Amino acid sequence: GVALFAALALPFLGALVTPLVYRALGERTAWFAALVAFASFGLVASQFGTTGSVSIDWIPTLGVSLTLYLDGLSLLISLLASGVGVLVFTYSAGYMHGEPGQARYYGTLLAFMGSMLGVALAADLIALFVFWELTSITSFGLIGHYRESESSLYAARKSMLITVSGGLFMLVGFVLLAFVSGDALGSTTFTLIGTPDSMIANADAMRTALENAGLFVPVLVLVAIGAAAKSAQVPLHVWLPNAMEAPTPVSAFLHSATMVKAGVYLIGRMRPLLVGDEWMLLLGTLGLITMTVTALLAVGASDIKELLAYSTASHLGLITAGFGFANQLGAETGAFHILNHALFKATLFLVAGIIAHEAGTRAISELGGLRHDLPITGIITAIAALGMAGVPPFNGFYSKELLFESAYEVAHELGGLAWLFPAVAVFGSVFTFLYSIRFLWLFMGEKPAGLGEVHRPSLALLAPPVVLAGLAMIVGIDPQLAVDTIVQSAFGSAVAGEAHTMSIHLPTELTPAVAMSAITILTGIALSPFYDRLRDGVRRLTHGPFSADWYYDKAVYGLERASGLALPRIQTGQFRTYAAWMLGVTSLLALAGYLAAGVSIPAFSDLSITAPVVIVLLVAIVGAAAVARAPSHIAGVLTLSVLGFMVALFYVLSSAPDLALTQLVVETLVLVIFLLVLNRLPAFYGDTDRGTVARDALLAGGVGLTVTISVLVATAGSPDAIARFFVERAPVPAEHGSILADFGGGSNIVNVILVDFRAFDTMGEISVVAMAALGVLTLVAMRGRGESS
Amino acid sequence: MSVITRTVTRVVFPLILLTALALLFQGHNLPGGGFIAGVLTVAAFALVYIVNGLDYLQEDLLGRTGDDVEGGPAIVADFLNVFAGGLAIAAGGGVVAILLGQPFLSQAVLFVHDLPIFHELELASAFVFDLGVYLVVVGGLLTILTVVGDE
Amino acid sequence: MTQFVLAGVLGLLFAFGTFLVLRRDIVRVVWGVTIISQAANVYLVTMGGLAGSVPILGHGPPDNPATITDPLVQALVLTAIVISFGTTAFALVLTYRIHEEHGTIDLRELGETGGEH
Amino acid sequence: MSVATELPGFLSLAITVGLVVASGVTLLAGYRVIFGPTTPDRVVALDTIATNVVAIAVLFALQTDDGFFIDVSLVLAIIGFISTIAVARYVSEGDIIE
Amino acid sequence: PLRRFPRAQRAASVLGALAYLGAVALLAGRVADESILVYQLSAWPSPFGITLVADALSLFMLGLTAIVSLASVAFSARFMSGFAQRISYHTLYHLMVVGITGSFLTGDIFNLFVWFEVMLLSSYVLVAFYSGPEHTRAALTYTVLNLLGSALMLLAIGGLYATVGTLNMADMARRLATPAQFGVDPVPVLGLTVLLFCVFALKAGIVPFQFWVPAAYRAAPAPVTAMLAGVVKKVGIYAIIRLYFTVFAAATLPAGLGLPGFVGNDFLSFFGPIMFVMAAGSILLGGIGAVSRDDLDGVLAYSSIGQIGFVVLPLAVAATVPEVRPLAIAAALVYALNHGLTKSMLFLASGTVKEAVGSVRFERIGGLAKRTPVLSIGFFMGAISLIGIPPLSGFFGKLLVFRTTAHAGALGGRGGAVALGLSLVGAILTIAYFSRAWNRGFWGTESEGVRTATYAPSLVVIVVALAGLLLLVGVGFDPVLRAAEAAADIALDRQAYVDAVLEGLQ
Amino acid sequence: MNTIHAALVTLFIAIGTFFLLVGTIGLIRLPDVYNRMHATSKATTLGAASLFLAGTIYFAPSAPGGAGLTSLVGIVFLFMTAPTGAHVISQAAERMGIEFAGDAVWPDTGESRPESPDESDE
Amino acid sequence: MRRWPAIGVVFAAVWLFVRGVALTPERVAEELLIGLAVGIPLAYTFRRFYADEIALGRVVRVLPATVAYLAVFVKELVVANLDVVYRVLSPSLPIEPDVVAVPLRVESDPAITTIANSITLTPGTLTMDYDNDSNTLYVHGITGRDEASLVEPIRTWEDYALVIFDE
Repeated sequence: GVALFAALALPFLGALVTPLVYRALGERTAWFAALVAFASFGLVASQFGTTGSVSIDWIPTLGVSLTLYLDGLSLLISLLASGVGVLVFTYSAGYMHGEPGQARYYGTLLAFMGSMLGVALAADLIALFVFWELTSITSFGLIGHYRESESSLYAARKSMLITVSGGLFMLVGFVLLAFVSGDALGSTTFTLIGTPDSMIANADAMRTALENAGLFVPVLVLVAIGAAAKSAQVPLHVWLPNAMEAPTPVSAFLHSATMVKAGVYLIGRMRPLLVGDEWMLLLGTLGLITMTVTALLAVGASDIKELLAYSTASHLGLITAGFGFANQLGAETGAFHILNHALFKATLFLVAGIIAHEAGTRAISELGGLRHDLPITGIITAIAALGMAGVPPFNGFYSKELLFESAYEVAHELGGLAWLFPAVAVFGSVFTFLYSIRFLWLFMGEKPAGLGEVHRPSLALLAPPVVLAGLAMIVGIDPQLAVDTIVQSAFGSAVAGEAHTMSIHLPTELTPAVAMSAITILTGIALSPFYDRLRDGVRRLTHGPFSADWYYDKAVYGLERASGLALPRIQTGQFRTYAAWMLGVTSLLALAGYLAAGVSIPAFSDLSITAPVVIVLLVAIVGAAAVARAPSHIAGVLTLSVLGFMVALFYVLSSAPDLALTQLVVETLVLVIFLLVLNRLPAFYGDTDRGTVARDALLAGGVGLTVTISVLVATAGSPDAIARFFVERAPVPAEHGSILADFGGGSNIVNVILVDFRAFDTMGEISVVAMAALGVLTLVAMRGRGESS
Repeated sequence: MSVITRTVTRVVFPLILLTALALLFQGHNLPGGGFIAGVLTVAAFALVYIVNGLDYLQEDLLGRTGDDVEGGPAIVADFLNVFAGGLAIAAGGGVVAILLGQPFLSQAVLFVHDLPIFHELELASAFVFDLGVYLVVVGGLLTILTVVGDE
Repeated sequence: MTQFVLAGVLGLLFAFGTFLVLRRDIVRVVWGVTIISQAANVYLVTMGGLAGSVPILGHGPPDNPATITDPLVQALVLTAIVISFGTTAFALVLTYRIHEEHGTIDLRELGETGGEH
Repeated sequence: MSVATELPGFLSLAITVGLVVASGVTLLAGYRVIFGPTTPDRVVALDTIATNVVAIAVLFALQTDDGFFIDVSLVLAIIGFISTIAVARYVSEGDIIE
Repeated sequence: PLRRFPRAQRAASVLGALAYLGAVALLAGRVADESILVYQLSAWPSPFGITLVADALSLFMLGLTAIVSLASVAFSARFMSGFAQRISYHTLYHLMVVGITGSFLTGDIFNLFVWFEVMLLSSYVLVAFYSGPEHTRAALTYTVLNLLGSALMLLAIGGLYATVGTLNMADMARRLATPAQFGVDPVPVLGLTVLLFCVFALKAGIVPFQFWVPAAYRAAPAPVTAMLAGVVKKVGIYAIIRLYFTVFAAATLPAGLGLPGFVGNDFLSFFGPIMFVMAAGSILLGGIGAVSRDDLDGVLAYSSIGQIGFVVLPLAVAATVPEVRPLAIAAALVYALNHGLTKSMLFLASGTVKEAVGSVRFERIGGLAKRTPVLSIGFFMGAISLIGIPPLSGFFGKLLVFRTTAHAGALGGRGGAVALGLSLVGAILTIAYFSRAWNRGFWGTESEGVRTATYAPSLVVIVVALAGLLLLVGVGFDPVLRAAEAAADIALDRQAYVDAVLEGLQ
Repeated sequence: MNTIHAALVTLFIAIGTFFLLVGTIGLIRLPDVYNRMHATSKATTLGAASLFLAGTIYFAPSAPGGAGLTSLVGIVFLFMTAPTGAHVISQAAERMGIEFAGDAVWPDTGESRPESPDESDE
Repeated sequence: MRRWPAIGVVFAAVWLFVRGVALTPERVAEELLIGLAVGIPLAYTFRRFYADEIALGRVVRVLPATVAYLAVFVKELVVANLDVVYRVLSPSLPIEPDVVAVPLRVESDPAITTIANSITLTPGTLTMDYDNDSNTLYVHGITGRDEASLVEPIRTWEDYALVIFDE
């Protein structure tokens, strides 16, 4: 019940408190973090076997609620996340000894663990997305832990770009899902699982709704992109090798147990909902392609963490392929391999950390014969590496055999080029076998001279790999125990419909799957002496434009350069272009508006304008023309004031007296201010070249035309204006009391309107006048002191 | 410059001011109002400012013999006060309306007749608003003129 | 009923206004802006309709409500005039400040000194 | 409003003629404003324009015979005078205060 | 007059901002229970007097204004020099806030123009506040462009008055709903509305009216930029929503639209494609521009152009696909809200950095995360909320935008899929430039200026307070969404608006 | 109003417009600044003044809306400011040294123009 | 106790004219009162302007002189404009401009101003400049008459002004 929330909230609280704890405990926050992780591990473990969902509704209007649902699959992931978390924290107590910025490190790591638990436990799409993005943000923080080194910044940005954008695609998929659930289940909900009216609960209703809305394939693709981005499938796996910059416990935590598991968890979770042959086609091929390509790249790797990173990608491909196959065996593979992969890969990463920490270097080429000074780690690596290679009786073998079985079965009933599945599966796992043996080889043979002396690791570094190797050993010895404690229920929740019990034990008779795995092991052993040539072959292949990095750099840095060049073309700084653009677009849009409305120019009727008005307007035009071609500033100002006079006269003639008054006096004051300002400015004449003048005239014409049309059409209409109200309400009525409030009380309607009716406008524009004064004052006062005062 | 313009301005200046005030007072039922009165007063001051100069304006006008405050010459300070006062009067007029229970800015005219010598003159409270507008326009434009004027 | 002469005149005024705005030295830009705002005011007055007598009435209710140019437009224009004056004065001072800072008032090399430095 | 019944014929005629003549005159004066060879005679032209705009306003006042326009023309005279002084002042020695 | 003693002035203005927040909260309470409250200024019945209409939409915006203005006033109490504050900064600032409130609350169009003028003039002054060389230049472009804008606005308003015959928006909506009985013919109205729309687009800084944006944002002091980016943009958006979705949504053209490519016979379907193109342009230009800026202000300025695209995009979808209109407007509002909050917080953060280090060019500021962890956490939260990481508020803006585009796409509305693609591209671009800014500015080796600089804690506190507010909005998103949906519904049903404003008469 | 009032008003209007016309023609035809000022400052002001007088007579002193006496003030104002304007302008003109048309001598100084204070732009 | 209220009263009279009130006595009375209420504060504010205006005591003695002056002023005005009109309209433009320096006998400011203005309005003369240390007017003439006859009407104006401003 509430234990789920406690398990979820605990890491976040721990993360919040870490800076304080760091101030109090110094380096021993690691134990505090381990304790928090262990507490949430215990809480999750205490819910073992129950399947319940608790929910607090977060945004009821959208139908989003924070519901945590616990079943086999999420139990598996959350146990893995918190369990490995505990070990990683103890490990980093030794590993991060003496490094700066530990408060930040443990805080983000704890937050990451919490959000990973959230991803595992969240039962509705938005909550899932919340924790999903939180994982990518915290991983961004973690990968950028060494924030001085350029490469880790590059890696952090790459991983954030890829995972967050993958998440966004996924969000769109979720939105579509929710939208479809509107007419599948009656009301739009985001809850994926747990309550009876969730999506998974009535999956087929959802599928039919998805199909006939034609959204099935987009949803599938979007969700697959999201999962692929997170789980580093080809072609989005590029962030994985670069994420090596993070300290090793982080990469152990991120890569092996949790982050990349988020993707496959999503696939497992969505499987009962979206399973079908498009699903198999998409995910099966994607998984298998990743498995081979990254296995090849792993062979070509030159340092141990990079090798392990690629191998993670390939194993995740394997899991996706497993989930991709539309039969029960596929789900078994996925569920079982999640567990196995977490066990042996976490060990290997921790071992790699030990090697990097004790030997000082990570390059494969100058490591060798470490078993003399690292005996226990040797045994641990043996267990883990052989498990990774899929050698019986180690735990990796069982899940790989399941993959072969399911691939074979898929090929068996589809026929045709479905046989590629088992072929590619075998091909890929040969390389998996190769690089894992290579990793084991670091301990065999004798030490090359270049290696300094490696001193033995401290207990905190050694204990977690021992625990993990022990667990791997147990799973290896009798897989049945692991199965019916946890994998059985995990697999149960990844299949639509009924799940039959899975029984894993050492193969006792020859099935095609056993044949395939035998083929893999034998060819692996056969090819292992030519490892070096294979490695160089792979390296040459991936140099040029075949490495996915190349595409990423091209996209990101190309974009930066392109915008660096393109922008000055648009933002020229020339005010002319701005004004030209603005006026041009406005007049074009206005004309488009008129045209779209199909406005009709009214017919040419009589000109009911008195003669003096015509002459005054003529003079105004002449004045305007003179201003345009004014030889000197003073001439321009004078003609401007003449224009002002003419406009004022126009007001007088169109019987608007106080308008004329204001216009006149304003005109004079503008003249006075112009004169005050002019004598400071240099008398300057811009010599104009033809082209710009022509374009300016053209533009001016366009603007003029728009205005003419708007005048013509605007004066065409004569609605019954509200002016009549002002007219009979403004003056004082004949008989009146001593106080009259609903008559304006003044026979000058304009003034009454300004002051009485729309007094608010007057308020507005006296504040404009006040501000103009203040503005001028500020501009002048701020002359001396610029920015910095 | 020569004495003629100076004396002519001395004669004309009050005439312009009186016209401005006339326009202000008859603003209610003849075309007038705060704007034109304000702008005209500014024109009058601009005249004095142009003919006799700023210092003369400061001394004789107001006995304001300060040094210039940070915003510019001395009398700017109280031009600023003028328009601040104007704003206060205009807004105050509105607030008074609120206090009397009617919505913001509602004017009412009250007629007082049976006063002894001039029977029935109406004084509108819109006049208060006009006054506010007038003061703001005077203060603002004079500030602009003075500030722009003396650099 | 539209008056055509006025429409043409206003269009021309706006054309000259924008033409001036597009010149290279700032004073002309300010002139252009002044002309445009004066033309906008004239345009507003024409919107109120031009025929009809003065909009001030004697005492008591008016006798001819139909034919006075509607006073609302005049109130709006009056506001617009003062507003445009305030902004014009401000724009002028701004150009003068620009000249003080840059020493020149033509937009071209205001342009390339600018750019996105 | 104590005018008798209607405007006598030749008075309205005189007024319309005055209006046409006055506005025509502004055109001519505007011509001088634009093409005056030196600055002062632009100023003179401006001053003249102001004065006969004043006359036009008065005429228009006569035409619509209600007395408001007289105030307008009075203000017009004031404005003309002020702008002339300001311009003359600016033209001579760059204006304003000594 | 209260310029005499500066301390009191500072306190008075911060108190003013707080009182303003209080007043908004009061109004919110009143609006919550009777949805539209109308306030007849100066007691004249509404088509003739000016009415202040406070409904959920304008209140939504007012809330945003109150918060941003409080933050930036408090910020500027410390950020601006003593002299600057004494002279007139606070009065100008408060007048700008008054202008903004007036334009949010007003019920008639000319008053809208007046308050625009108030808001614009004060922002001219504030942009030209530091009159250094490029400050004045930026101020000049901003001023002249807006002067032209206001002249055009006058044109449009005059035209509208001549054709529709009233200034009151509700009255307009009523007249356009049934043009025949008022003697209004809605044909010329379209063009005039387009003019008005351009003015609003200029205000909101949408492409191709965004020329003043990079310059002005960089030239203005940080609190002013926060106000400009957070609020003045929203005034444009609000005006667009208010005018187009309430007022002009009623008008129908009997003849339909003449131009090819525009189907449907009401105004909105004309604006749909236009807004769409503008949104696309601003998203792309903003994103691409921000990627190659090499100073923090530039990145933020261009990203605000990009984000405004995200706000207009749902509006475009709303204009074309009527079924998702309420959802789209809610999406636009939510996105506007969180853009306002985040962007002003980011500008304040960069203001703090500029005030301490002296400049925000990337090569001068490296390794801020080490030097000022608190400030960089604030900045980080702003950055990730704009990226759309849950549970910060940006995510919900994005989510709603996706939902609208997804719904539009699913309902077969034209351009739904394109809109979806566009928003995804925009989101990816946002990640690109923010991660770049973060790597350059905050991580990486610590540069010289950063180590020796002193960061004013009160500024950092304000930034972090805003970051906390972001988180609060994100986590408790439900009331915000309900407010946004209430605002959207109010914005859409004209009838309630009209008879709330004009109740009782004919 | 009886006919002689109307006749008087038309008389003043005719005189006013005539002087206005003459003033502007003077402005056009007279060769240089000083002579132009002769014509404009005298003729046009007189024209405007007589028009004002027409207004005064037309709006009898019991003017509706206060027009009668105001035009008297207008007349006085025009008479006072017109010569001052002309005076200021001529002073400005000979301050920037516009030489006279024809033969003019400056009585007390030999050379033909005074000292000029600030910059001149061509 | 000083003299600016007198100026205020003058302002009240002028205010009467500016408002243009009907000449019915009670209208004049109430406008006068309003003018007083307006003029007095105005005069008080600008008391420095009229610090040394003419003493009102002697206004009564020079009233006939001002009336005579105004009558002559109007006669000269009409004559002046006619011959300007004649000069302007004749096709041959018979103008020969010359400048004469006229030393003035009056040296109080108002007197000089009146002289300058009245000269400008009389035929053929325009005051160009006045420099106040040698107290001479530079008049620009348009009629070709010689210097003495040009100066002679200015003298007549002067002894009128001397009487009016009596110094």
